[in-house]
Amino acid sequence: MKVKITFYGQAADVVKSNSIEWDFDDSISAFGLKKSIQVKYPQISSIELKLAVNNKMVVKDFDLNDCDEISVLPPFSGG
Amino acid sequence: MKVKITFYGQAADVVKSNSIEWDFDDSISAFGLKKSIQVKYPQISSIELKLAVNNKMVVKDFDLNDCDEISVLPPFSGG
Amino acid sequence: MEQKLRKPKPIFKQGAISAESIGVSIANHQTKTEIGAHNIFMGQVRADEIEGKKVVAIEYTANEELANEAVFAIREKAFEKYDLTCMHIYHSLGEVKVGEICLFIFVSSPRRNAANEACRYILEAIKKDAPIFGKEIFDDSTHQWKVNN
Amino acid sequence: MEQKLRKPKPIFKQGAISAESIGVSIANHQTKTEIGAHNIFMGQVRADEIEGKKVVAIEYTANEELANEAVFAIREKAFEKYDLTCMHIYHSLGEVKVGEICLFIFVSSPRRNAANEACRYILEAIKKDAPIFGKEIFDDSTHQWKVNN
Repeated sequence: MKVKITFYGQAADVVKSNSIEWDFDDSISAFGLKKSIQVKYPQISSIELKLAVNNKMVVKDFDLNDCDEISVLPPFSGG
Repeated sequence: MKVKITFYGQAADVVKSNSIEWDFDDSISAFGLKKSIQVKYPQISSIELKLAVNNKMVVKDFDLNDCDEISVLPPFSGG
Repeated sequence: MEQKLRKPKPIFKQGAISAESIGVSIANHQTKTEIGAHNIFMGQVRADEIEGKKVVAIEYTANEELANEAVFAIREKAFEKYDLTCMHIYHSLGEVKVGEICLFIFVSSPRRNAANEACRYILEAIKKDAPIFGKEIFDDSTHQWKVNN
Repeated sequence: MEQKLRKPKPIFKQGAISAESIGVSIANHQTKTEIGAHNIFMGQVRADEIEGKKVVAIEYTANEELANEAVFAIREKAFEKYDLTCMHIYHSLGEVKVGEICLFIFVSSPRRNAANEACRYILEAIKKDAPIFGKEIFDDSTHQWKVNN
């Protein structure tokens, strides 16, 4: 299963990438993915991150589906 | 002693005059004048009135001087 | 230290306050780079209906000198209470038709809370303390005196 | 009763929000004669100084779809909570220089309290819930990520 991960703001800055694709052999949950991202990119573990899946904010954990689009969102600072 | 009395807003409307001059033989206080106005123009006694003397709001009573200019102010309704 | 003599600025404009002049006023603040937040209040004449009659305009009169003094005092107090960069206050005199703007309060501050709170403070203080009188003119040419709540 | 399908309005403008467009927006409300009070908040990019370096601009990015949805939800909630006539919200994307306007919230209501409270509610909710990211650019071309408080 493949998901697309887009990094925003400071998260994109720190991982030096706006968008990546990841393949998984097994199913993975939203929070599981977040943990994997933090392991892969330890430099963002100091940033508080929120996730959105297919442009819905993740409020509780659930299993991801093939082709899901994940947004990795650092603290908002609009205005 | 002579004072000039200017009516504003609804007060001018009700007494049908913008400005009058009054002569007094004796000295009179600000609140005394207010009472005299209400006696002379009973139609404004239902309106809550504030006074200003020489463009200072009257907060406590004092004796008027010759040539004082009195403003008779109904409730404010700016904005 | 030399004390700057501060004098009341006249707040009154004859007739409505134009949207265009407000745009210009906003543009004039873009050189003040310590500002982070602007708050604007505008009062607009509302087509209220009372017993089948419709308000078509408000005619404002005032003791101008006293009102300018009162607003100046409000202004000074607002600068004392809140961290503000600048402040502009205009009120109409004479006739202002429904849909037109009769009061403009423009407060700028480094921070949003100060701007918002000061704007509100000034609005309430003007309604309470400035000797300005609004006469609501109805579509049948009768009138009633506006009451602030 | 037929339910009107409500769709998020795009809130983003490329670059700064012009004072002129704000003047036009105000003028457009003069036909809405049920309005008695307008409240406007404008965020302006401030020339903050941090460790001897000066902010010269903020560069905004966002998840636009998510941000439009978030602001739409805020908008709907504000209409539910307060008696409002209309509401306009714009936020900049890309570079906004110091002194320029990056956020515009314009709320109109029959009454002043609703306009003021709604404006403030919307401002706080946007800062909290809209996935928008501000990068403060310094005069030496370094940057830091803006943090909302």
